[in-house]
Amino acid sequence: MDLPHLYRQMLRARAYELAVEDLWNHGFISGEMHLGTGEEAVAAGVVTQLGDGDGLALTHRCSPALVVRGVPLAPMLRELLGAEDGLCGGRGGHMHLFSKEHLAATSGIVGASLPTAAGFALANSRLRPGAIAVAFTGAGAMNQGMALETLNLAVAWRLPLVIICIDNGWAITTTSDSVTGGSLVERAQGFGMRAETVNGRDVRAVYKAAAKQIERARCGKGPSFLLATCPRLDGHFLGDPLIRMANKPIAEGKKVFGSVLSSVVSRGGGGLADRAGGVTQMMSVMAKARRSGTRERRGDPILAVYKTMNKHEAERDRIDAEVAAEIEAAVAEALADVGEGSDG
Amino acid sequence: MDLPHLYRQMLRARAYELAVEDLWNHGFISGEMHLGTGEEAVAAGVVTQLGDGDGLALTHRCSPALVVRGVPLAPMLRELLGAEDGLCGGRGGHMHLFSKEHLAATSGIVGASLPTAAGFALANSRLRPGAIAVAFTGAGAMNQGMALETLNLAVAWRLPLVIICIDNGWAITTTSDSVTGGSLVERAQGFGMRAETVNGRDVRAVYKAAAKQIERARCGKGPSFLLATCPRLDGHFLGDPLIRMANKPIAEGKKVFGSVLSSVVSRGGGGLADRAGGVTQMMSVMAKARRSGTRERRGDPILAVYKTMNKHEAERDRIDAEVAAEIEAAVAEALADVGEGSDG
Amino acid sequence: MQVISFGQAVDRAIEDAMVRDETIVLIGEDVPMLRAPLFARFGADRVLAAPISEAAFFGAAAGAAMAGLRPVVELYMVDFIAVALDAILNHIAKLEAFSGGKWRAPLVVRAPSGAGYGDGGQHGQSLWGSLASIPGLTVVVASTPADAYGLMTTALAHDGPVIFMEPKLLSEECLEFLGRGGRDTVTFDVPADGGRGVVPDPPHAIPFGSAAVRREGADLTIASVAVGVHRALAAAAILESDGISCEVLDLRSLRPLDVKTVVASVGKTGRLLAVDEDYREYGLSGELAAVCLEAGLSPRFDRVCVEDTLPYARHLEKAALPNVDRIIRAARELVNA
Amino acid sequence: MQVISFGQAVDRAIEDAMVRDETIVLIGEDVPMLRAPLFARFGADRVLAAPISEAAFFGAAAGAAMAGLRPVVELYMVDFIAVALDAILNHIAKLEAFSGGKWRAPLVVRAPSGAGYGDGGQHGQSLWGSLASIPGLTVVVASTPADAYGLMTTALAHDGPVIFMEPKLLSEECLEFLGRGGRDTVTFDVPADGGRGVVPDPPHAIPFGSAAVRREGADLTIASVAVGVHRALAAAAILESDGISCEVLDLRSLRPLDVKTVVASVGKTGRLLAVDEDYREYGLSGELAAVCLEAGLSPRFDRVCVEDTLPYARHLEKAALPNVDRIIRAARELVNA
Ligand SMILES: Cc1ncc(C[n+]2csc(CCOP(=O)(O)OP(=O)(O)O)c2C)c(N)n1
Ligand SMILES: Cc1ncc(C[n+]2csc(CCOP(=O)(O)OP(=O)(O)O)c2C)c(N)n1
Ligand SMILES: [Mg+2]
Ligand SMILES: [Mg+2]
Repeated sequence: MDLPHLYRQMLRARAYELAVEDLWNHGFISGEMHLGTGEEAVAAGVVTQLGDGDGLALTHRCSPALVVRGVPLAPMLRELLGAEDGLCGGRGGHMHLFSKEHLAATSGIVGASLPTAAGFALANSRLRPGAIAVAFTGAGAMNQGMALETLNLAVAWRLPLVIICIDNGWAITTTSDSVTGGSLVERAQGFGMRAETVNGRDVRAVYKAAAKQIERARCGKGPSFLLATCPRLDGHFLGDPLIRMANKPIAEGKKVFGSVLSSVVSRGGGGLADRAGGVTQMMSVMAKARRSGTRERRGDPILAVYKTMNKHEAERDRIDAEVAAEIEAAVAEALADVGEGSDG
Repeated sequence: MDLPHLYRQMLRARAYELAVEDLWNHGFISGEMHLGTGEEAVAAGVVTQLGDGDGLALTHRCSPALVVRGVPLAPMLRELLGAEDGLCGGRGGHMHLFSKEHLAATSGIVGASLPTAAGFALANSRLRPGAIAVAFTGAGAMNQGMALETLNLAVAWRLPLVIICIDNGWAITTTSDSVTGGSLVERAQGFGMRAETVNGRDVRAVYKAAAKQIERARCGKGPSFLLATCPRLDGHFLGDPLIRMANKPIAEGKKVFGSVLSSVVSRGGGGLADRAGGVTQMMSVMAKARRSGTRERRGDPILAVYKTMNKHEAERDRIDAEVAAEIEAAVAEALADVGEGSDG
Repeated sequence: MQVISFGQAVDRAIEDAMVRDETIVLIGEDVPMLRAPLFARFGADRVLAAPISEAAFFGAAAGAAMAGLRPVVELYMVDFIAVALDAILNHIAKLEAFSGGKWRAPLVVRAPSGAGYGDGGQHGQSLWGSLASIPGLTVVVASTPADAYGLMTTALAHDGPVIFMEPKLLSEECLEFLGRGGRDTVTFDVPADGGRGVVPDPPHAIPFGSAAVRREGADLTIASVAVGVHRALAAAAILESDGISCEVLDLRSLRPLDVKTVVASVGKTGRLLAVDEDYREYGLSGELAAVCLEAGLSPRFDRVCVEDTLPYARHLEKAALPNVDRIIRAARELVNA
Repeated sequence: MQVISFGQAVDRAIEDAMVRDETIVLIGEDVPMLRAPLFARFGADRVLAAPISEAAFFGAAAGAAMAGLRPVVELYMVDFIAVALDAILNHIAKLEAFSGGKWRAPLVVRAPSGAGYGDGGQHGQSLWGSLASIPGLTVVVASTPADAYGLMTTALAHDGPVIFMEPKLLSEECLEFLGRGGRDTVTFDVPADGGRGVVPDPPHAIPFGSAAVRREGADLTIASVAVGVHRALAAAAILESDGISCEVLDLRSLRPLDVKTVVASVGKTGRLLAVDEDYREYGLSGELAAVCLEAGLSPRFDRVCVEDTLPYARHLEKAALPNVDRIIRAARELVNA
């Protein structure tokens, strides 16, 4: 395990996302932009172990893994800007980033990364023995039929597949546990799949856990499932109203609560208990969002890995500088000719 | 537990299916006709416990449960005959039998009984507290996404739902275990659902196991899953080629093996091991079909319950006679005016 | 008479109906927050948060409808119907036929649709053409708050399954959530009369199968739904100054389709331009051509539709959608050629 | 030159291609038994039995195609595509567009379709209209063994996704499995030239987008695919004795559609009868109307299609399908009115 390398990759992923946030705020990026801030330890811990021919299927929250995989940054950014020389000609966009060269695909359909990666794994088992495939997925997505089916398919076909499930506690505004039965690790095991859980903020732990599963897959011992718990630092997507409300409860909250309150006091509808229950649950979701959504430094994996690099201070400083320069250059390159892709 | 009543229900289901087989052989029934012979103990053990308002969602192999539920037999048979006064006006057919009165629905789409029953359960929890819903499903169907999703949904919503999964060892020509990872009971448990297994040939065991789960559901304690192992006595559907081959290996087998053999010896294609592997696997499927598919009396649940009725010999004889008369009358009524529904 | 937003109109139609009819329940991902006023008023028993399991909760909604509830079941976007189609195509749409007419089940699918805010090709489809091809379904698409209220009200009282499509570009709430996110650095080309409008008080239901003539004209019929209606109206205003008089039809209901109104208009103008944010081939534009020919009309005909997977880049997306320029060009060719 | 069955022709095209191209694999439920000769020849590595998980194995087939294999992925029937549609609509069909043209994936979906053997409304749909509406897909439907071989061969060499529909009524193998089951007490109205036929030796590939003129005529164009083509030919033979001369087009490829051949024929006859075993509205018949109007033609037009959920009863099913009587009646009205 090359800790400085992991540190660098995490930092690259974070810096990339911060650049994206900036571009988004300036209106250069349209639609739903999901950041993977907070997931860098998982991306670095897993994706640095991939090599030639290995496949990677990702979700709407795809940037950290793509950055770590080495997909060129400026074309990715230009894709987000909608430039016709972007990674996908401006035709894919943030949820549809594809790099054939890296056998890397993303999808905006929740759950789709699993079957796609299973297909990559199948092809690899036939065409490039020893090569594997990795699916990243959110925990919410593990309630989607095609994802569940793939747990079984991968076992039945003994595919060289590693499923990395990131549990950030949320699916948009719904807390995952409120709509998920059982534990996801036991669920995967129930399909006969190897499964374990790991602290997704700890890059060394992720690296080790993933290494075992990747090794199994490479040797033809079949698929496995790794549940990485991880904070969601920036809400579901940029501009997430829950986060905005958490940050500016009065200004933003008012808008929502105005109509809620007028409904609550209307004649007709549920009894008092129902109404109280509804409002209480909403308040609790809001409170949770506030706790988790304020870039609480404690949960930030970058901070954790930064500390572990205390012994290599000089190297750390060098990496910091190099990454900053790399991202700055990528942004500059991406913005070179910006008119075209921007708003409207 | 009223054993004579259970015996009667099992016998009714069996006698109905034998009548259907006869009608099918005479060409009065078109398309795919799936018999539930061998599953009578499960149908009787579960469905006799349902009452007013309880819902029932079934598969392509639906007759035993419908017969036990008390759906009138002659209209069901007339539906199979395609008569316009059949249960569904001749418009539904064998895989689409509906009785609004019994809140009973069937579907030819594998896996669909689970979400439908979950919906029945949801409506019951709101409109008829204490009433529940039961889904029957095959084991092969438990790899279908909507079925898996429903395991989670039912737990998340704490639905009054009992899922009865019949494992007859097969999904058409595929042995269930060859494409299913893990055990289905552990799979259901992995979703946080109560689950257990029962010998589906033993009506008393089924009754008891189902009683517990039904009671839980009625009291609002949530869903459960019962895996009933059961022989498949008559192949996937009437005319199943595997069964025909098993019964007449030379005449029927020749047709298939002719083309297989010519392919096996063709130039091009897999290596010797692949070819041998393919042929070996096919032979083994065929052999299994032969073992399971020849109405092997040992596995027949009717025989088992018949024996348990030894103490009530007179009553048994009476039931035998009454059931025979009932089915005969239903067939006669169904065939009263047969021209219209028959072939073509 | 009150000016409200499109999204409010839909929500209000549901809220009003939920007060009247206790069997109406709302099912969907995130509905407690997305429909917060309803959740707060009716509680968790009637506004159910679903896991991301569209196949199961659409199937369950169908079952619940069969068993006496009237579920409104939500998709985040109609694109995602692909994972839940079986419940619609093979179950809820066929129930009435399969049961020999003895069993009907009331179910309303609320499905935001369409593009125009740069979310890429999996998040901007319309797909109403394919849905409207399915016997047993009703498919409606509103283009104004008043119609949104009126069609949703009719849907909620209907005894069979209804797909109610809600164009995202007309819904401030959708756009804010999916596109703007609190920024003032992006703009969207929102048709003013679509995004906000008067809902009559008391509001009235709109029957299925009745198109609205949004503008009368003599030279050319432009038939459309949703955002396309507003683009057509904008084009018509410009074409007027060229001396081209357009009649603009808002079909509102695709199944059943108001053939009579289409035929009457095309019979008068002799020209038909189909404007459709759904895919060009095997869809609405073709159906319009067919009903005209069936009626013995032989109009000059063209169509402005989406021809390929929608691109993400906003300038490419704009060009791919039926926009005012494309409509004007096609209209001029039809009239002048 | 050899007379073989429709099913054999499809299998043989796959078998021949599998010998040539080691990246072709077959995926589907029960394929080891359903495609026993292929399984025996190519082994379990290339003929993969799938669990009943269409969404996963269609999605996996798409992934495998992206990663270098050429999967042929089977559905038991096209009706079941509803549980796997997402892989097709939102993934495989959009890959080329989403990747900016940089990534194409070869995948063939083999989907038996259609009714005529009394299996009910969830097991007799055609659905090609909806599939053909999706940009990025190729959709083909053969009506003879020679075409089945030729179109499947082209599909297997194509670098993008192809839906290959196999009308069950033309496939002895399907019918035996699903309908007859060894009985001699049932009969099916199988078009002789569809069920068996000569496959040229060496067989040749058939390009996409090329319709076949099955019969030349002067008064009326009947355009169809699959079983409909044979029904149209039978009707044409009878209409001939009435003095009505029909041209019968077998479209073969719905996306791309051979607009040129359609327009040339309708331009000549001035009348178009669309015969479609798929649903009437928002489908093939509409698209044919549209391409004629777009070409400036104004034919007399009618359509004989499936109008509702297919009923189970064989006499009702027969009446609901485009049968010879319905075609004759419609043709007479078109010509005589
Ligand atoms: C099939 C489908 N249903 C719903 C959505 C809308 N949606 C987008 S992201 C998301 C939540 C996903 O949660 P999770 O899998 O936990 O990933 P996270 O966003 O937390 O990373 C939902 C419901 C979708 N894109 N696709
Ligand atoms: C979605 C779907 N896929 C495939 C089929 C075809 N099919 C019908 S029955 C069946 C096997 C079902 O096996 P199982 O669930 O074990 O039930 P059994 O037939 O053994 O009772 C299959 C694959 C179908 N009807 N629906
Ligand atoms: Mg999450
Ligand atoms: Mg089975």
